[in-house]
Amino acid sequence: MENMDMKEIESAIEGILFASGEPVQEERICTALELDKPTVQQMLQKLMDYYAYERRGIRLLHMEETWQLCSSPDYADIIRKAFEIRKPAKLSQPALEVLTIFAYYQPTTRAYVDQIRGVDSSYTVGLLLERKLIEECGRLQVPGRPRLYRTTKNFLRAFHLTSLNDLPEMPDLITEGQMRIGDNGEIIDPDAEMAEPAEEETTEEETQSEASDDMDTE
Amino acid sequence: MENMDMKEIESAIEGILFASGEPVQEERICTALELDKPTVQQMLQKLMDYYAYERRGIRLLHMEETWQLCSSPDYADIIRKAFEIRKPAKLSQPALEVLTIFAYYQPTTRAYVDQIRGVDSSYTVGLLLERKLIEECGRLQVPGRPRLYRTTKNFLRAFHLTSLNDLPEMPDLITEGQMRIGDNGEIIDPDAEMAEPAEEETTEEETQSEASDDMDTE
Amino acid sequence: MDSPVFKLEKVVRSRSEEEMQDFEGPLDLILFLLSKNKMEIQDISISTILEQYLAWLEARKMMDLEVASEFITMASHLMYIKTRMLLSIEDEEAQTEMDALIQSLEERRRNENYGKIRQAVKRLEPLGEFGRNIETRPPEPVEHGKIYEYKQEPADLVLAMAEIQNRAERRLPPPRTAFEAIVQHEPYPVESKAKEIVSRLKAGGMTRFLLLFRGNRSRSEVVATFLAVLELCRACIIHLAGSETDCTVKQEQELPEELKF
Repeated sequence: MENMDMKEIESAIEGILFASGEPVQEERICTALELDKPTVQQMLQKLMDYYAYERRGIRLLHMEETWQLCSSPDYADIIRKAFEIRKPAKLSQPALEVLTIFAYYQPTTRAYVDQIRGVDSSYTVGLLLERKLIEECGRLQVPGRPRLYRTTKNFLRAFHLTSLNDLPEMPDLITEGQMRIGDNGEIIDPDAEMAEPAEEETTEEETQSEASDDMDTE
Repeated sequence: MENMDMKEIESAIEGILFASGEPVQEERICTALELDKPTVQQMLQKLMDYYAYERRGIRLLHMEETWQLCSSPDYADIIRKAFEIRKPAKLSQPALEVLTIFAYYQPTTRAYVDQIRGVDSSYTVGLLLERKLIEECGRLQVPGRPRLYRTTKNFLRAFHLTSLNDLPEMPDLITEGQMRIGDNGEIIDPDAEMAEPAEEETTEEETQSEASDDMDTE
Repeated sequence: MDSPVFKLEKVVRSRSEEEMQDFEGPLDLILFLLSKNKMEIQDISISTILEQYLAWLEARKMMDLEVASEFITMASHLMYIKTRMLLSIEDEEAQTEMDALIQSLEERRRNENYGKIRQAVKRLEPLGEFGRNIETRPPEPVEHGKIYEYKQEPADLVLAMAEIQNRAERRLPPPRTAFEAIVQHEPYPVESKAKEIVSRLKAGGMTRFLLLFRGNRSRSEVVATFLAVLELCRACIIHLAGSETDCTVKQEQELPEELKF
């Protein structure tokens, strides 16, 4: 689409996002506009900033590789008034707990949630599945082959997160050497994972090396 | 909403229009914003002009007393393109089976497919017809005159075949001397076909000519 | 095994800080030692843990810090377990003590994890407010063609056929070959079979269905007989009555001159 100027591209992207209603894959926009990913991402970011800066009635959400338009939360009360709808109910405390466990330990099993909470969570898990905040993602390769769950795009949207990396940091989370399963199905060794500096910021990294230094030297 | 400035009102209206997938009554907007009709109409008109003037990806349509956001027709082609990018689908196992039988025994009847598969295939046959992977090509000259089907060009394309001659060779395929129809629509007499070296054994050929003799003479 | 040393400042500080600190009690210290040694609670090596536990107590003493009595009690408890174990591997009492320790460690850790989750809930919950205040919209209607793009390999056809054949074999009886004759071959003309049946019924009156097949010498003849019965039924020339096992056949009307099969 070399005959389109930047503004037209932005508008075309807006049109695609609007028509879709649902989250749109970056790839789709790239293919439709015959543009590379960095350009499209840049345009999307620009559009997102425009809506927010101009305080428009629309917002653009970024969830992993997808983007979705939604109404601006600034006008939530007015919009609800227009359609005579109620504010959706808050998640109950148990639901939040179960969701938090899945969010931080995903993918994991219901048994693991039960173990942490010390109570049966099947009803709450069902509720979260129904609300599409978690979803099944295979089975754990252990006897009984229990189902594994992870959070959904819907979860990211509801909590305004671009990716799971944006989850608030959990205080001093011990992974307890529980085996975890990566996206590609391989088993992640918790030790190896700890060793990686991951996406932590420099300060965090320093703190960590400091801690390990202490262990070695004193 | 007297504490809102013009821009905020415009954005709130945009939010309301966005959140509704359907046309929105002016009344609704008036109620939600506690504004009179002329003001709201004026704001709506302003919003409409803004989208059009800035050539945004969204347009505002005015139909009698209702207003509706829609994607801009300027980008209709690109939007359609973005949606039509679909991953090529894979056929289901039943569909693949039915299609395979049609491919190798064509032209043949649904009854024949049912007989080979041992289950009723009417739904799947309907699906393959709808997806244009098979098509009707006459009727079998037996009581009930059942419809004959053959594979289509679309089928060849889906399987990357240049012609039916490129079909992978099938081990132990039982051709049962059923009448076949050539590419040009003419009926191929199985006996005539048999006269060619083919893969059939002599005994089979004899039985068949015997069979057709019976049909012809008695 | 090189004996690790622990950051005492942290330990000291932790006592003054708020909740959820590492060494609130002896169990926390043991859990910490376990995690530093990459040891599972179930696989606890009492010797290793005891040594390190004592080293920690020693270090604190050297720093002239007050050591809470519960830590001392635990030390003696650990020492007791180790002694019993050294004396006899089969010491059931020591084993029970050990199990109790493991159980309390697990309970401790569960509470700790649950506490962390509750902390995380507090951080996550406010973010959920966003989702309660936005609306998304349904997609605009777009016309989709019914022609799907399919991408298959020719080999898929071979696999599908293999599956069909495989299933057909498992489905015995009846073998598929039994039907071939019905559909394709007709060495026994159905028409003459039909005439034969009608004349037999005329001569002998009502008969049993199965008797019609008596004397049939080949499978194709059986098939022809069967087809003839079907065709005669269809034309309302004969009538079948009774059950699956006991079925009678009787003639209803004359065989017309030109009954087409």
